[in-house]
Amino acid sequence: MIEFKNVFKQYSDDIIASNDINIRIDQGEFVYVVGPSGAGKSTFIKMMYHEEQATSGEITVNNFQLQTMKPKEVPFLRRDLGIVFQDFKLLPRLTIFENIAYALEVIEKEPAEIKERVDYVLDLVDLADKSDKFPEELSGGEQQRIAIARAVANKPEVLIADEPTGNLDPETSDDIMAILEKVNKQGTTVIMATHNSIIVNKYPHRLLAIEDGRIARDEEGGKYGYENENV
Amino acid sequence: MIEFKNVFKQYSDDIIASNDINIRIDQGEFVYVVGPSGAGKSTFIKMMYHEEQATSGEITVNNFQLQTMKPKEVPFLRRDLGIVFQDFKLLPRLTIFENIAYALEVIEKEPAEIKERVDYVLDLVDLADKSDKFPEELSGGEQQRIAIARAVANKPEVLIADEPTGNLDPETSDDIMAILEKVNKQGTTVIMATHNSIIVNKYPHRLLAIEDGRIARDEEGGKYGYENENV
Amino acid sequence: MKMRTFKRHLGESVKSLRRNGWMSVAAISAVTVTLILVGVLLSILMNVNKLASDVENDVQVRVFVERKTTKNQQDTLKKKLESYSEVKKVTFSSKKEQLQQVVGSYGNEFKLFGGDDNPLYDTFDVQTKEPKQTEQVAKKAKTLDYVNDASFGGTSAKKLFKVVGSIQKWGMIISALLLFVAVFLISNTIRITILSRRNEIGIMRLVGATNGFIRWPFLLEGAWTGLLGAIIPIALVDFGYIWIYNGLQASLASTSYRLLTPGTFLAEIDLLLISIGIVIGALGSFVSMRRFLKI
Amino acid sequence: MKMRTFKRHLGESVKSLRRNGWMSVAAISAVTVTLILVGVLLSILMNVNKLASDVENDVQVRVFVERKTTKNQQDTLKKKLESYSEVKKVTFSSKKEQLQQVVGSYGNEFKLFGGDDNPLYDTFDVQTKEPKQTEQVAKKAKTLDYVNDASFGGTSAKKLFKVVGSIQKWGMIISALLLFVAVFLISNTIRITILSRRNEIGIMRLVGATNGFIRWPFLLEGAWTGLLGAIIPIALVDFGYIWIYNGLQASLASTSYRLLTPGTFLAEIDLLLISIGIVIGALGSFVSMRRFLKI
Ligand SMILES: Nc1ncnc2c1ncn2[C@@H]1O[C@H](COP(=O)(O)OP(=O)(O)OP(=O)(O)O)[C@@H](O)[C@H]1O
Ligand SMILES: Nc1ncnc2c1ncn2[C@@H]1O[C@H](COP(=O)(O)OP(=O)(O)OP(=O)(O)O)[C@@H](O)[C@H]1O
Ligand SMILES: [Mg+2]
Ligand SMILES: [Mg+2]
Repeated sequence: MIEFKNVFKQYSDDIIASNDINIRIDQGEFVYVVGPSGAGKSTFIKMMYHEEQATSGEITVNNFQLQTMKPKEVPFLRRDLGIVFQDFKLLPRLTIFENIAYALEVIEKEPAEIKERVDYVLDLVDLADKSDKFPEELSGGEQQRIAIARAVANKPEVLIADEPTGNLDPETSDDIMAILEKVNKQGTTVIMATHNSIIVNKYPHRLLAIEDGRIARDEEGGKYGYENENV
Repeated sequence: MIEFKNVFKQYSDDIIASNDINIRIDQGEFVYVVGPSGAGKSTFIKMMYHEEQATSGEITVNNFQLQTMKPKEVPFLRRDLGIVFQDFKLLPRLTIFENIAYALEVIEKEPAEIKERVDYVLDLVDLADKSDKFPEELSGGEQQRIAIARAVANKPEVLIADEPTGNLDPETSDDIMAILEKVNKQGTTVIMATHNSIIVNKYPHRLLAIEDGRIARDEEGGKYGYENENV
Repeated sequence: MKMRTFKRHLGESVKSLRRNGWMSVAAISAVTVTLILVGVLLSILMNVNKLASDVENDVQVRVFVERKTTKNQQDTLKKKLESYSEVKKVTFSSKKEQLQQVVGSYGNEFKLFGGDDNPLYDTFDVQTKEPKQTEQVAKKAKTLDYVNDASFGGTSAKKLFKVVGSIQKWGMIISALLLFVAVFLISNTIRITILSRRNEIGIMRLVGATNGFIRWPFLLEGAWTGLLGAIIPIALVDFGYIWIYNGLQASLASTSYRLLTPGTFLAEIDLLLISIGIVIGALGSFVSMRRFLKI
Repeated sequence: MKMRTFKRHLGESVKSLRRNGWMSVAAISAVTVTLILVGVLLSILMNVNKLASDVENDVQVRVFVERKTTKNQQDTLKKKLESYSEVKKVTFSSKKEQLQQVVGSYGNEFKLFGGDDNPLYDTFDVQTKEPKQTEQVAKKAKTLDYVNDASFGGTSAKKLFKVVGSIQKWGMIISALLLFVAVFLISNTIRITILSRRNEIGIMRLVGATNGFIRWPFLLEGAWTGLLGAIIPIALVDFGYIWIYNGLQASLASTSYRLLTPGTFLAEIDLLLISIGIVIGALGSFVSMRRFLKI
């Protein structure tokens, strides 16, 4: 369960990236976050995993009170989350296999189990043959799929994906959506920021539209668009 | 004028990213490059500005013979090109203004002219208010628009854009397309790798489809898709 | 920490050291060069120190024996001198021998005074256990029977003590400076390599790694860097020192001066170099990372 | 290069130095610590060298004058000695004075030989311009009229020359090692900072910058790093040296030993430190960048 109460986020003097956000996302939901470039989608998402901290307001993620949690607890918050970063954030000096394994090593899984799981998710995103490559040897879309594979590897309670199909062709995007929906059916909450109107309209789910830091729309099965005006 | 003759590109042992590419793009054309993830679009594009070198074959860009050119000439090849990189490649320690100015400083423009030009392109991508920020303080889509602004800043003869709308909402993508088409009308060749089927179908131009390193389609005003099978 | 996790960290540190390529090479060679300097200078300083105290040990008490003393009485005096707890060695030197020395320094005319005309005294040269005890022993010797006088070098010995003292003091200061510099430069190099990897550390935190989990491989990598950086300095100092030691042994044989014997001395230096390398390498990593592990 | 472009590079280098924050601080402090070590040790080494040659200069020729020489003849002899090109200074020392010394070293009984019984000779102590010329001057002096004998310290002087020579040789070796270490460590530090920015350099190349255009700001930034890193060492060595110099002057006044005078000596050291900083900083950047400017 994720809950935002009166959340504000101000970056510097003038930039208010989150403006009084009140939202509740229950376990098992699938939520799109849409909105124009620079509206505050990534900020909204980053606050969930404590990369950015709210200037004021209360955020609850699973059982963590983000405003009052100790720095030491942060890693444990993140272990229950699977995150696809907008800029991928793969470790440049680890191979693809090792990058995904890393997310499992931090929770001290056994090597055999790690190997099995990594192979499984690599297969899922259809990149098993790249497991020994380094990130810079992959195409943009391949890197993005690795980021997705890493995020689902530890079977997170919540999957947070920031623009996970930005570098993927429509067909591959459909494959990724199939993975996300399957994960969601198994009980994982999925939160996905996206600009992909085709996807949003083809796979309808709850839709949050953010504009100028505000929640402009919150609609179950809403079509792509914001301020009630579809594109 | 850009010409590829029997171009092959092999990365390692097994990965053939360009497989016998023969293509000619005349000055002033607008060309989409589409294809599934990992098909070899970026590789095709990277060879044009000599970031990657062909394993065999001949590449001509403007008046440069890329296979025989001296390392010293490479900067001069690139000065006639404006490039939007798939991963943006902004300089992290320069402000937005300085990032764009850099591309003009290398050709020793005068400071006053640089200022004017940078302000103009920042206005074009609607980010004039971010000029003093550093790249990491921008949203993904904002960074992408800065990368586009930098590419058009020096009025290049050829504009090469690798997935320039991947992080942009449909409306902003339309704005960017307007810029590219305007630049194209002024005589600049535009080569744009993209997964955005809406854009491709809405603004029809010559379309190259790459699959498994081969040119699978080359069609004037073709619809998005590859292997003759539309999505 | 589970044994498995520690093994993982160890493997990770080796991997990272290899994959960082030139960065690792640069860090290791910085450690190497720093430790070579430390090794060479410390070897020299400690030997200068040793030689200085050898010089000091040359200072002795000269006891002038009354002219009309019999052989027996001389023996008694010698025993008496040897009985002092501060005394290490007593050597007899006849007035005849001494005349030779005077002749050497002041001209042949002194040869006239050979035989019974010799104006000099037989002496006992008394070596003390500690150089500084000479004054005290000389005072005691003066009061003994059969003793005409006893000298211990007086002001010139005191001056020597001062010079040796200040050489040793400066040696300590330089050694301390040197160790500080080594510690600083090694940890600073490690700091720079870690600064250049702050993005990586940020990503590790974002995918749920605890500070300890992130820190261990870096710490071990720092230790490896230090360990690898210490190998050449140790080899160089060991072989170089033994070579020089053997080379100088012949020319020092005739004197009372000796370099520090390689055995224990080199063991100490080696231990010092390797510990600076490993400890500062690891600690440097640890400290440098704190900044990036705040939240 | 246009003046405008150079100004741009200069501005860019300052900006980059500031924006690199901790990395710049780390690089500058590495230069600082290295140069402090160089400054302190070189000051000490050069003074040890100076003191060693002062000691050497104490070696002189002692010319023993025949007993029955008149005052006039002595003057003639003195003039003759002074006429040698190798000779710097000739000092007369009467046999009376010398007896005092003998009495000091070998016991009171020598007092018996006061007055006409004095077995010693009047001497001229001849200082040569170069210590090593003593042997040669002594040989020439032996052949002169009114001269009974001439000595120059013989084997002990030769031993001294050897010791001083080896102190100076080792001083040179250590200084060279030190300079090598400084050059290596500074350029290595710069190399690491540049390695950590290879991505940036890659981007610059991709947007059409020539190698020269990329290189200049880095080169200037390296020079700034060196310059800033040299400030504290220079201040420290200057003030520290003057302080120690003044402190030791009193106790050295009574001897013939002098430390190097601060004026020119410090100017030289300062120049050395600042040039190492700037030149190696700039050159280190230049060389380290070559790798990234290949294609
Ligand atoms: N530096 C490299 N070393 C090895 N293989 C590489 C390298 N760069 C790309 N490849 C491989 O070459 C193939 C083509 O990559 P390319 O980046 O050209 O694809 P793309 O069409 O741009 O894909 P995307 O749409 O995902 O960006 C991929 O299989 C990729 O893994
Ligand atoms: N670290 C930062 N410092 C200052 N301003 C920031 C920072 N990060 C984001 N911003 C600003 O906050 C606003 C919201 O940014 P955010 O990244 O949340 O947008 P977004 O909705 O994810 O956009 P996009 O679709 O382009 O990724 C933007 O105006 C951006 O410039
Ligand atoms: Mg975003
Ligand atoms: Mg690509």
